[in-house]
Amino acid sequence: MNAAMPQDPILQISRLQKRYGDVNVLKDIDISMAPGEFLVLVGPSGCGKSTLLSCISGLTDISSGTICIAGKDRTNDEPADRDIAMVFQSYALFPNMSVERNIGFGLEVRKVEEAEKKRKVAEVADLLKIEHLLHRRPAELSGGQRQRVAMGRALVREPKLFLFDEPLSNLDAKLRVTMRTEIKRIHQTTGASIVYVTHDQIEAMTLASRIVVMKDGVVQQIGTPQEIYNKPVNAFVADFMGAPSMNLMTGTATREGDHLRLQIPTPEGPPLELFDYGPGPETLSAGGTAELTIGLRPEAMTDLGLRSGGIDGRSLQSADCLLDVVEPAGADTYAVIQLGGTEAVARLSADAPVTAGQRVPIAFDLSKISYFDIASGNRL
Amino acid sequence: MNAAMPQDPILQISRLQKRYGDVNVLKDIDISMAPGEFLVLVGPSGCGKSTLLSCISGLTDISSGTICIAGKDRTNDEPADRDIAMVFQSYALFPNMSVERNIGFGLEVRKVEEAEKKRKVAEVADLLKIEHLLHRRPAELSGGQRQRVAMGRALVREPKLFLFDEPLSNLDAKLRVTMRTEIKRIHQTTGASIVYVTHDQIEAMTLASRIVVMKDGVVQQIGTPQEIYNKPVNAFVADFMGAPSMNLMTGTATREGDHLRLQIPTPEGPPLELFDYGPGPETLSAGGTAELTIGLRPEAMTDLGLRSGGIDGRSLQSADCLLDVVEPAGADTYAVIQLGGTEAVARLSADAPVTAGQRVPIAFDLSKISYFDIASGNRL
Amino acid sequence: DTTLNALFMSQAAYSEDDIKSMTAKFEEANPGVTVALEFVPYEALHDKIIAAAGAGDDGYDVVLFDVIWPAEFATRGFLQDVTDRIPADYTDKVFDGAWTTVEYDGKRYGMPWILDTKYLFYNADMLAEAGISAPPKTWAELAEQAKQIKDKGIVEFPLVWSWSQSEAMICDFTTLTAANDGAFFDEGQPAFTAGGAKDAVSFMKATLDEGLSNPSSREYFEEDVRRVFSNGEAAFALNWTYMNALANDPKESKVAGKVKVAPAPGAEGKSTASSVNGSMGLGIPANSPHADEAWAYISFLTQKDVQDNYAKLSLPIWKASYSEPKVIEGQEDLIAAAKESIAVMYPRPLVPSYTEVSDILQKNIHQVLLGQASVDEALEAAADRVKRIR
Amino acid sequence: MLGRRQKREKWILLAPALALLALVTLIPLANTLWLSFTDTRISALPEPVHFIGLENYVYALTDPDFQDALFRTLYFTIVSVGLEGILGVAVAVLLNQEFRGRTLLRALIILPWAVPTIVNAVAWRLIYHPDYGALNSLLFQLGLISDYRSWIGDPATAMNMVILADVWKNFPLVAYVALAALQTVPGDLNKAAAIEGAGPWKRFRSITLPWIAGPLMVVMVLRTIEAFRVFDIIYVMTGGGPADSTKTASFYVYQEYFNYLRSGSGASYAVLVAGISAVLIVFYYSATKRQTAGGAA
Amino acid sequence: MKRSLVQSILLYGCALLLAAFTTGPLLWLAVMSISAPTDLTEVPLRWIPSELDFSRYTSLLSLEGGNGERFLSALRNSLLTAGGATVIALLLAIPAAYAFSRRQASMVLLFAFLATIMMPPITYVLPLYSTFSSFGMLNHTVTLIIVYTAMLLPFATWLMKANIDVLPVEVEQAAFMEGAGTAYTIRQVVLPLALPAIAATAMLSFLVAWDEFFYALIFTNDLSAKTLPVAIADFSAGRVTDYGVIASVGVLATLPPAILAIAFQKFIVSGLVAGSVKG
Ligand SMILES: Nc1ncnc2c1ncn2[C@@H]1O[C@H](COP(=O)(O)OP(=O)(O)OP(=O)(O)O)[C@@H](O)[C@H]1O
Ligand SMILES: Nc1ncnc2c1ncn2[C@@H]1O[C@H](COP(=O)(O)OP(=O)(O)OP(=O)(O)O)[C@@H](O)[C@H]1O
Ligand SMILES: [Mg+2]
Ligand SMILES: [Mg+2]
Repeated sequence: MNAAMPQDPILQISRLQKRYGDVNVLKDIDISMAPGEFLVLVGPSGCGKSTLLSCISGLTDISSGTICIAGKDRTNDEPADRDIAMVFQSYALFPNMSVERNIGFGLEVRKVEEAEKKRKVAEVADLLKIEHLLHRRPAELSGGQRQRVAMGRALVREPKLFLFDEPLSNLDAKLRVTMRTEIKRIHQTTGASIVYVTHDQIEAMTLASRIVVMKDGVVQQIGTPQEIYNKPVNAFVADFMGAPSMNLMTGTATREGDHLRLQIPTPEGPPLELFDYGPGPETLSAGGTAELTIGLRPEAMTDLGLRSGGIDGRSLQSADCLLDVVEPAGADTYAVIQLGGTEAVARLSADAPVTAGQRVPIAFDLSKISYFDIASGNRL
Repeated sequence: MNAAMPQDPILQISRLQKRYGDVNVLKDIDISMAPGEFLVLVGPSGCGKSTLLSCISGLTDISSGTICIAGKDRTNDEPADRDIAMVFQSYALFPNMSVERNIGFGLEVRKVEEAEKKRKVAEVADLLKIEHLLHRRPAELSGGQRQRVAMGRALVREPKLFLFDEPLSNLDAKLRVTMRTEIKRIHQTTGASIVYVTHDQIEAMTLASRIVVMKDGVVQQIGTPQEIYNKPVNAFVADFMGAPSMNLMTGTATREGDHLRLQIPTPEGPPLELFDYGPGPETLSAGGTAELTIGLRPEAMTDLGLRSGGIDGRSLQSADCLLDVVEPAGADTYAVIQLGGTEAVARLSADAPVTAGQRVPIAFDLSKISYFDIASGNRL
Repeated sequence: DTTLNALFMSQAAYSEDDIKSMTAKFEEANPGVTVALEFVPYEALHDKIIAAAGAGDDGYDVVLFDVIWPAEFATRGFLQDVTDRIPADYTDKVFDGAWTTVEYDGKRYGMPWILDTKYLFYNADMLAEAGISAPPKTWAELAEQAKQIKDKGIVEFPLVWSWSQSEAMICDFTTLTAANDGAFFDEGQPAFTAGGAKDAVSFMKATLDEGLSNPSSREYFEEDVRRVFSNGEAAFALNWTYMNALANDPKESKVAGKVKVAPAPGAEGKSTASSVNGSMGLGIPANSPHADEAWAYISFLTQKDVQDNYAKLSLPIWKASYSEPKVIEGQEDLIAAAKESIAVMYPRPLVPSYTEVSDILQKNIHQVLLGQASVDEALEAAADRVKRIR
Repeated sequence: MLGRRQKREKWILLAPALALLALVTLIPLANTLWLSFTDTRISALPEPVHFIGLENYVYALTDPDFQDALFRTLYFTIVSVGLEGILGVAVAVLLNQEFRGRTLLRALIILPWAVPTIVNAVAWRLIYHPDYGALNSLLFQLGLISDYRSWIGDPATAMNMVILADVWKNFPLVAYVALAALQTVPGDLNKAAAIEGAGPWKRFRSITLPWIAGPLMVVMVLRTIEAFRVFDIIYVMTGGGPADSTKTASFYVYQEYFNYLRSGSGASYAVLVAGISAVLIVFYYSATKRQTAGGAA
Repeated sequence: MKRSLVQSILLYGCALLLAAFTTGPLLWLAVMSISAPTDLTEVPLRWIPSELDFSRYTSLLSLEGGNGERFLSALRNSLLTAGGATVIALLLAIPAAYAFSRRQASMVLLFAFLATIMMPPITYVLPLYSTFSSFGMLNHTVTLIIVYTAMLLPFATWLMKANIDVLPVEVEQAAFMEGAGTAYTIRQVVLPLALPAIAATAMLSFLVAWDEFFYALIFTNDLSAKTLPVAIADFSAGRVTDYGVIASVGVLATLPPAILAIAFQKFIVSGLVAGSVKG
């Protein structure tokens, strides 16, 4: 739960709490962020992502804790004094002003002189390729263009920190991909420090230098996308990240010599048996047996290993499974298998010659396995 | 563009046109549908899917053409007389009536006698497992339950034809999957004839017996999900179906003996060369050369073939490519390659040890290749 | 059975209770006829009579109308000609001033009912306190006495008038004009720009300027005058007959018993007293379907007996009444003043466009009183405007 | 989206309403127009009617009193609607803040609007009473005036006092509409402006006011049209006085009809007043059009 | 972004001022209505009555004596006209609004509708007067109901249209698909959904009719048809020296609309918002 504390953090949140009346919306948040980092906040709806962003911006008062930006304690400063910029999901463009005035609004408020302001707006417009739109009103822009203007307004002041609250969720799928690349490019060009809220996992995975996963106002895990995806600290993170999500099957593990024997019950008969030659849960001593949650992602249960002959009995093992439902979905075919008390999904190749009700061999990639405590859900 | 014409079609749309003022929203639609078929309409937003459904239902007058239902010309009939039921995206339940009255409304209007009505409603409620909800108001139901009531209202009259307009798009992701299965089950149980609009490709692929792809009021292709996915009739359909979408690269093909030599230009140097041993475009005669669009789906450009040793120089060929951007996305890693004037996306395995700027071998699955005319976009 | 709709006003003269009681007696005497009474403010009376003329059978059967309207009503046919219904011997028994109320062009359009004019009421105690023994005989004297009272600090504004922009003000103006021997028209041309009329306006303005008249007079109607006077906030007031009884009624007045009445003063060398003809008559609208019953009702209300019995708020039209003990008793000074005033009653112009003439005068005189225009300017403007009337 | 049957249905649905409106407004309107070219008078006798062309209009347009009445009406309209606008927006902004008692205050301010115009006029006439009015007494007891004043008896103040009464009754309407509009201002807009550094006044000027300008415009124009035909409050409060200083156009026409009985001439005044109203109505039309076209923005 | 103390004081100060300004005149009216007549003519005024005097209310609410009869019959006439006109206007407005909203009746027509009520009444009054006069219909409650209905109709149509516009059209389409006709759909589906809008429209209409003075002044002349506003105008101009009577009539005439307005406050907002904010 503790992130590495960078030296000279651009943003340092310590023991932050936020209550609305009796409801504790944010609980003891500690986040430290290095300059130039791209920090992505994810979590289920209502977990407090927007509230946290709002606290950082100063739009919402916090109940306790401190917020330091670029080394200065800003906990009690007005939003205007914190030298941050924010991009809203709704873009929040001023409908009655031209694009130019929208972008230059922050400078206008700060009474930056006209020529200077024009120059800066032009610079940003150039960066975002919206020079030709400067004289339009927001209502005359497409979604993507509005998104760019909103970013322009944030960029023009060259603030210390950028906050983005689901900036792409109002765009259609194709445009979202384009704008995602755009944001990545701008981050690389400007080296800005960004806190970014999203509920799109691909966005989180591809943009973040680090991801913060939250649940019910508590930070669950902070780490690089790979850490989060491959080594989720608990069942919640495992389930939350990835689509289709990780299969969390209940089974037993017994430490036998250099491996663990895993037994996962099936409804139709004998349990599925697999052997994990990795280190396994530390808590399990030699000869010990434990019931636990076994996590395997759909892409670790596939037919590809079979085709490529990669079955080695160690990291890739094969077992016959009964396919409950088969859904061809174009690029892949998903097969549902009743395993360990859940409807486990296996990702097969698109042209896998299988139908529902068949028993077929499935390759399990045990190098990708995770174990969680059944009661607490914590990684073992 | 011509679908097979089934005998005794339940729905037969001929040369249907729909204009709003000067705007031609639907252009010469011809669709024929066999009883019991599950026809899914897909297409970009605004292409006319809802309008077409509305024309079939009679809620919208058509400008020209004919609509026959179960062999009778219904072009000028009122909606009430067409023996059709419709399920709306918004469910369109009557908020002031109980679930029971909602479901029985059609029978009430038809003055079906009370006992008979009760029986039928109960039957449908049983089928949909909503017996315990009959006395509630729509406002007291969850999204999924409302969805079921809407279907109940459609089912109870046992109409000839069901129309569904994006029935699941108001539900959250998990519920959508459940209800999709539900609809599939009901279709299998009742053998109803269904026309179904969606913008969700997975829904289209998994539910449809045939898919109708539309664009700008014109039907692009009618076919089974496999036909649409593997043999799109033009670049639009190829691009539209599948996510990430098919890579459409410009290159040249030369017929040489038993194969085609494909040359796809790369920005960094010599073009990529592949050899297609399939039949290739008919229009290309021996020794002939043509510039054309080469379509390959991301899952046909991968590293898996390399690992499984499947490279046979015929359907699976390997070639070195420069990776422009590498986006690890959890289950897969997407690599962007500048190829044939486009940012081609290759789908690599999640743990592929690649970084941006590397030159790595990529396996191309030529059995999945498509060719399109550059000018018209039509499949060659 | 017949129901008569009758329209009366809810100001001055007979009270609602009086009229109800007279009506009850009529209904008693005439079984089969009932009368529905409607009371509206004087200001609305004219428009109601006009508007109801279109109401056919649902209009009024009997209306109370002011002395200034017969010309207009007759030329437009709103009232029935009742000349033949009036017994010939009435002509001599009723005051001439009363007859002018209902006559136009030699025909009678109703029966006079309220014989009224404005009297000078004064608070005898205040006068005594200021050492004044007799009420003023001329308007100049009145101003002088008022000044005396004001200077002694007995009351801040000794005079109170009904000088809101209304017909009430014109009545005061007419009284003053009569005193100064002025005229409204001379051979059809406006004559109020000079002479007595001009003097009247000048006098009105002067009393305001000198602080003798209560400045609020400019927004007062008769009822306000009565209230101010009854509260002991004025020494003199010009008002209709009805104030005599009410100002001396302890329930209505703080100065009951101190109120005396005299004819409105005259002007030195021009008149000894002044008075405006403020009489009103009862008529039958042209659209009344019950003219006979209506006439019976009018005849009843206007007959001497009835009038004599209700002579406290309004005096009878009958000459003989003024020597009836039951009329005189308790209001001897009023009767004395009345005899004098009735003799000199001055009519407002008897022209069909009187309403408009009056409106024009009201506006312009009011401007003078409010200090917005000089007397000359205002009267000239009024004359110009009157000439434009179509 | 219309079927053939539905197109026919449209007229069936509209017919009763259209018929009534034709009877009660269209025909009378045409009739008034016709009257205005004649010398018709109100009379119980059959009188000959002459077509006199534009004579009435010539008379009306050269009538200085009528011009005065028109200007007075304009003054009344502009000042009262202007004040209602300013007060309404200010109150809306206040009521949009969070504070204890807000719900109660929101309910309270609707009250003046529910007071019938006539009662409003009567109540204020009593309040303005020169001797026993609450206003004089209050100001006197607060030491704000040393002598009682005549409020509606003084031409200098009469119109403004009528306006005050009118504003009191009608500002709640504007406030309610402005409040409703304020509640649609997306919170994000103000937040964005705050982050950009804008203070409260700047935010109000640059964000809030432009946002509510549309609906505000609509209700203000609506009020303008209503104020322009003011009659009842004047009839009861001042009767047009003192010295005609509150006589408005509608009152003028009323007088021409029912006091002077010149219906032809009155009709020409009415047509002129209606003409000005028509201009305002067109203004209203374009205001709503812009409003719907531009969305809430 | 917390509020500072100064800001709080300012805020509550303004709120108090506003409360005083809006309720002050009304409270005073109420106080006058129960003050002894002599309290009302004191200089300077007594703000707190020396004794509570409810006699005016008793006399106004009893048929004995002139005031009570005048007031009560005016009240009856006002209820009849305002109520009748509201009901009929709604009956006509709902189908018309449906035509505008769902059957694409021209917006120009709707604005022509609206323009008619925006014209000053003096434009219509004389021809209406002559017409009603020639049919002998003056001084009848029915006549006022007809005129008020026409006066309310465009406004009611407009409000209803704006409110029907925002109802989900799919629900009606669903009813059509299920085989219901237009009339059945309006009755069973549209009306229940539009109930809040109907309440708002009815209330606003009622208030407008309740408030009307000009036509009532000209078209009525006695107890049988005179409405409250005209009766109040008569009361206040006549020989009433007791301001308390006028005040109590005012209070009584304000009660019904005030209760309606407070009770339906939410609807006013939604009605107005749909109407004037949406256009
Ligand atoms: N002003 C407020 N008063 C009370 N509770 C609030 C307030 N604002 C937010 N909350 C609560 O705080 C919690 C966190 O809300 P927040 O908007 O931060 O969630 P989120 O993670 O951004 O969700 P989403 O993904 O839906 O945007 C929610 O339960 C919400 O109901
Ligand atoms: N009543 C109408 N008047 C004019 N144009 C209309 C009307 N209804 C729809 N259109 C136009 O017809 C086209 C097709 O609309 P339609 O609703 O059928 O699209 P769709 O394919 O259902 O889109 P979506 O996926 O967004 O629902 C659109 O361009 C739309 O703007
Ligand atoms: Mg959020
Ligand atoms: Mg659609």
